[in-house]
Amino acid sequence: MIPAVLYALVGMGLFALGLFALIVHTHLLRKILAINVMASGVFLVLVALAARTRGAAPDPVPHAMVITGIVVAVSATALALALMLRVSAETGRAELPEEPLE
Amino acid sequence: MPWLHWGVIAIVLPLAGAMSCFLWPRRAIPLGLVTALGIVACVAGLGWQLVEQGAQRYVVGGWGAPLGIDLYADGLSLLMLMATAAVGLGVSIYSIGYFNREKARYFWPLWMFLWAALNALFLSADIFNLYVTLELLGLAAVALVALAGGAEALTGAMRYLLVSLLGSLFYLLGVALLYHSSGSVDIAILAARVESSPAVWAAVGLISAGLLLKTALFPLHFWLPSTHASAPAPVSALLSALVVKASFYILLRLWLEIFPPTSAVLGQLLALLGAAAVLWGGLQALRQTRLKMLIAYSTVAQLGYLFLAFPLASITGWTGALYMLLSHAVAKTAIFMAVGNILYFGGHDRIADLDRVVQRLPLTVTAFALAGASIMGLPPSGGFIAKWLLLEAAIRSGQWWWGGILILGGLLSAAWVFKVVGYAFTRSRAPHESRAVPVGMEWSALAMSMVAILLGLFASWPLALMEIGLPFGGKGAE
Amino acid sequence: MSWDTGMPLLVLASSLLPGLVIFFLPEERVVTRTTLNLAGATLKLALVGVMIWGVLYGHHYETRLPILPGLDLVLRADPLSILFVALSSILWLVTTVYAIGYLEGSPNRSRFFGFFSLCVTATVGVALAGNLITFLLFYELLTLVTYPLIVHRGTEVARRAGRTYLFYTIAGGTLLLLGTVWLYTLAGSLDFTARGFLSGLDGAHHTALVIIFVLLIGGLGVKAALIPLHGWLPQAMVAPAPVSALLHAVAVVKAGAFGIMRVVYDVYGIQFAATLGVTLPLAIVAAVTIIYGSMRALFQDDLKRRLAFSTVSQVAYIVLGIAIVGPVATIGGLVHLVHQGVMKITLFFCAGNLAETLGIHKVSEMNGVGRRMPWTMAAFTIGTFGMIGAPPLAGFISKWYLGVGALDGGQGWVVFILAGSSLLNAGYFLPILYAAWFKAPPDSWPAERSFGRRETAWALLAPPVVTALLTLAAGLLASAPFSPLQWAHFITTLEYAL
Amino acid sequence: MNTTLSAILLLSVPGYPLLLAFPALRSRSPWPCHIALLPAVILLAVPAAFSVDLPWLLFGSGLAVGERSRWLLAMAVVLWAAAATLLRAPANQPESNHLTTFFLLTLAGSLGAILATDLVGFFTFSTLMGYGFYGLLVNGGEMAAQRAGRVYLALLILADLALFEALLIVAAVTDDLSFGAAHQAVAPSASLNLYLSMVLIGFALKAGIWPLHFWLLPAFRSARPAAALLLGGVPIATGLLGAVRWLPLGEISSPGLGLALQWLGVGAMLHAIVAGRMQGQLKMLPAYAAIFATGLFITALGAGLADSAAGSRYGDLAHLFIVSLGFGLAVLTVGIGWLAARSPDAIAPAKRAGDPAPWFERWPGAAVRWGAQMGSDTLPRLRGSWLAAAGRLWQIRAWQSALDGGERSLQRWAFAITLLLLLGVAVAFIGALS
Repeated sequence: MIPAVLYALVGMGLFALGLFALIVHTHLLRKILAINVMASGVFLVLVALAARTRGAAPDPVPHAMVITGIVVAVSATALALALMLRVSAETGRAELPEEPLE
Repeated sequence: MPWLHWGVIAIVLPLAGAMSCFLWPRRAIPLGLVTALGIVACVAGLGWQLVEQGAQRYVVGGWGAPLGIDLYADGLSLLMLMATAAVGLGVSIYSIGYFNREKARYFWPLWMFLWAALNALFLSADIFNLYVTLELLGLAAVALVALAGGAEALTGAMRYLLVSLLGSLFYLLGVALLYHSSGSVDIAILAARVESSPAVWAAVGLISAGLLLKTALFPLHFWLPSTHASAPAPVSALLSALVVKASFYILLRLWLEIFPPTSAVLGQLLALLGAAAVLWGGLQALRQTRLKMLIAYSTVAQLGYLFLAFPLASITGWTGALYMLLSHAVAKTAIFMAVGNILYFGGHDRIADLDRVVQRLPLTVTAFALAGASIMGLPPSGGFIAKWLLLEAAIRSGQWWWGGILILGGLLSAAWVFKVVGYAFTRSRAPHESRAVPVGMEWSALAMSMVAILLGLFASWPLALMEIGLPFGGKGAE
Repeated sequence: MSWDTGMPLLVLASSLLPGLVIFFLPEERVVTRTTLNLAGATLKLALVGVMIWGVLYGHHYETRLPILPGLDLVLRADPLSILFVALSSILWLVTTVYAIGYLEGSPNRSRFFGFFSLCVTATVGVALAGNLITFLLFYELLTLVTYPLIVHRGTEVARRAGRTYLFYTIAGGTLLLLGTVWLYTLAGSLDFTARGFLSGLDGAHHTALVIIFVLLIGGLGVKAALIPLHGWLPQAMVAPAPVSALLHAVAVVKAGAFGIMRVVYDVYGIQFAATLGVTLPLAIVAAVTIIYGSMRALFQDDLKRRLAFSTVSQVAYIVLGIAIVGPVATIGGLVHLVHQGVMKITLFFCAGNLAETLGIHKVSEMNGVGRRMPWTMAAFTIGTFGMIGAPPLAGFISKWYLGVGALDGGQGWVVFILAGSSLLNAGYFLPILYAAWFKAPPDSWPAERSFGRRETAWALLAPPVVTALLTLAAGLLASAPFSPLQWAHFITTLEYAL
Repeated sequence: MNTTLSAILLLSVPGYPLLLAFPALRSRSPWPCHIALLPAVILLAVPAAFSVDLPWLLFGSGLAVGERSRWLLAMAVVLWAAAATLLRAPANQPESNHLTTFFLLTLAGSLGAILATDLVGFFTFSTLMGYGFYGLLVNGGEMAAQRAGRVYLALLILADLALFEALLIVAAVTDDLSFGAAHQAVAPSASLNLYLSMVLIGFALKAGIWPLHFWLLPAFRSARPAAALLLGGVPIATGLLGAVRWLPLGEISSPGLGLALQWLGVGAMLHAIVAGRMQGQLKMLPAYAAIFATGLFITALGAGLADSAAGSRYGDLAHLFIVSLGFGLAVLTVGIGWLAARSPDAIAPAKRAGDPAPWFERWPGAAVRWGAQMGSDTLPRLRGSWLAAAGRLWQIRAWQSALDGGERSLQRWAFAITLLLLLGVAVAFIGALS
């Protein structure tokens, strides 16, 4: 029980950390990384919460979810990176303008 | 259980279509069109099945919850599927003329992919499955936005991607918490098990926040105008009509089924934000000088309407909101198509320089005006029926101020619609170059706007379909 | 579907379909367009004739189409709707002829005639509406389809006028919508019923009913141009003359006045409205509008603007007739609905003729025009005398019933309003006649077009002459069967269960 | 004579001149004004009482000729024939064409009024006569004639209003508006006095009875010969006839009103003598004679109103009086015209055209101008200023920058995500609390 809660808290911490990074950093690569950190946090929470009762075998369903989530996260990251390359090729900077282009 | 096949086919068919369009890019258009027609037929078949047999649940592959994937179809999901089919068919026909060969290669697979994601989303019966489909939807939509090329569209797409991922992660965290507290992700099981506890409320908060971000409810609409305005016209139509509605659908579903019944204050909060969206979006729309930006802000306002139903919590109110969603989907598609035509024709979308476009593109302007009538809620149109139902619900529940917001929002939309139509009649100072618009594009815009009008004349059919499985008959009916 | 249920739809379709076809006609297909227009108008007239006969002999023409659970789209021909339908279909035919002449050779005619037909369709829909939601539907449709007609010329002025028009009418429509929904939540029904359907409601709802009445009348008053909601009407006269004629005589302002009739008689019921105490304020608003409109007309030099303010004043007569409780005043209001239409359309036709033939737009340019265009000005003269209420013209009959009805209903002050208004009418119309007939014509007209020996084109001349004759006939033959007056009597016996 | 024929004949007395009033319908006939009189002449020639009911006309109307109206008709025919002869003098000009139209309209009105059997019919014809006569006075005339016409017209409208009110009073008590029925219905009604005063004011204005004779003097001063000849026989005679027909003489006794009328009549006669002496213009003689004669008429009418027995006898006499008045004034006018033609010096020149407008014209003008200032200009100006204020409000930079700034701050990442977090926390908090 104790390790599971710890994992969950760490997962929450990763989520918060990623959120902070997503807000603070302007470079797109950092933002993408931040999103990935957040995702890892969520996965950690999921895995941790799978241990629902002391001693019993962990619930397999969250694990299946995490695997699916990782697949999704990987493809999303791939798309994000491709898009970032295009953006930096087009604008010369790998950053988002603070205000939309007029 | 023959109906299952319809539901599953409605998901598999667009996936297959996407694959085949990707493999044979030269044949993308006919392949895509055939797939589109097939999906429409599937949805019709599913509708017929539901009318005959009532709401249906299907266990894919024979593994039940919690491990297997369940599909569930009732009136609510059927309506969403039908809206998707109608808009999808229209956009498919429209995009034949809109995209050149190079763009069409990418458009069709992505669009079929998007369609598959939408159909799967509306048929999903568990909240994790909803997460997956939501992500698929987001990725496809981002790719479609980027299709326009150019700095504006690419940064728009990038911003959209980040927002979409962020929203999904919030949602997923909420799902994790919900699973932790009740041990299931199946909506029906959750509905029975959920109790009011801090963990559940944290989950509700996370899920709502994530979905509101994706639905672009004021003040979280910051990403929507630039994204919707920079995408190609058919894509803008899809985004405004369907993609933002998908996350609203999830919210609605969860609200009706899972969220603890004591969420009256939350309902008021949502409606407050919705009212702010109606007014803020309306005002910002009125101030825009570019047509697509204007339409995008109008979407912000229209999304606000949907949230006005939450505090009313009556069948009439939910029906009204759903009808608003449906008619807005159709009408906004028509408007984006019309704007796409104008852009295609004149190469720009400055409102003051529309330059007698009413004479040169009469069908397009008609489409714009008819769809605009639906957006502002003039009879006979779907928007009117929706407004009527929402007003009725507001007055019946004694919360007439939400009715006042509806009225004000209608006036603001009328102001921008007629601002545009007025300039369409006048001559601009400098003459502009123009190129001919393919006939199919003009007619599909007109056809979509006619659907928006017909939704007002034949409202009893969609309303009867909504009753299937009594999606609003549960907690919402109190 | 039997004939009786299909009839209202047929009447609508007789202008809707030609309108839709005309939209897609190329600009140069003049003959086809003209034929379609005239055929549609004639067919509608014939159908309306059949319906008049049928209503007299107890046929029940009704079409129902469910739109919401418990709410139908109802088109029904009762005597009141027949009155309005007959008026609009007759005047549509005449105005179509006029518009064909007026717009000869000008651009965008297919668009114009398309919307023109739709405008009449919406008006007929307003007339045939069998419940408030159907009424609302066509009422808003009317707003939409008249807008392109007002901005038809595509000038900046026209765009602004259109904007003002929409600002007023959309806001009005919104009020109407609010009132309708509220009413529905209270009463659970919206079907027009002779003598109203609200009197059975619980007394606790009476305050709400008064507020709803204000909302409904506010919404309808915009189109009926009751002050202070009249601001759009004088601006809307930038539209081409046939449009002004249709707007002022048949379509828009009449839809408002007709709606007030429906609300007072068939939703609230006049007796119940009197119990609620809402009729007297309505009568006062109408009276103020009558005087105010006439006062403003007195100082307009632009002919069409003067006519527009005159409309403001004259349509309020109808409202006044509605607001006075009693069968005689009701007859006055009903019959003025028709009479005002016929007279005002004559005046607008004539104003259009002057503008089109001689380029005259202002009253101060009208010196001696009676010699150059005697037929036009003769029709104009009949129209103005009708407006003043001189016997034996149509306006006299209306004023007569309004006056007698006012005495009958114990509202003696109304008689003085009528007298004052007649005086003001004379004040702003007779100087025009004086200038036209007795002053010497100028050496040259602002922009004269020659039509050979005739004073102007046939298609421009015949309509005002016909409507002037109708003005005369409506007054002279008021007691003959099928006259507007007799039909108004017929309606009144139903509304008051005499 | 069978009824159809008599009906046609009666209808054609006013109807034929009306038809001929359309220029197109008389372009071929050589003497339209004389020909128009033919039906009336035939009617006079057949010595029988005719009547025709026209239930479809207006509110149900009728025409009839009887013993009394026969005399009036005869007088009218003679006067109109004479006037028609005078009218023919100017050659074929557009003015004369117009003049003929107005002449025929007036003729129709005047003959119709004599034959009318009900209040509305009489009202209609006398209104037609009035407006037609206005045209006759003004058409192609000098400034003075135009002013006279203007005054006449204004008073005509006022008179019609008064009579309309009187009609409404009758209609409120009875549906049958023929003279006899109306008299019987109105005599016992509560608004009898209002009715009497409205009728008297209306017809006094129409006939130019002192002290409501504003139009009479300018009209006599400026009218062309044909119109001058008709002044006595047409507007004045029709006005007086109206008073006789409309007042329920013999049905009521109203001593107070009767006495007042008698005093008014005496006053009128005195005024005519004194003012006529002071004026000293020969051309104005018929005008003062008319004032005198109508004064006499009013005196007698007063006597008739005061006592119902006298009233019923007076009714007969009044017709004869009107006939002789019409003839007398016509003869006087023609005679003076003849004198004037012989020795122009005998008639002082009329006042010059540039003279200031008389008081009764200046005051209403001023009132109208005041009304324009107060009533109709202020409201639009108010609205205009309100609109301008609203426009300024919209243009104020604060609004613009608030809208712009608000949107811009919403577009920032940090801000948006903070809001998102807050929203989530708020939802969780609210939910956990409730």
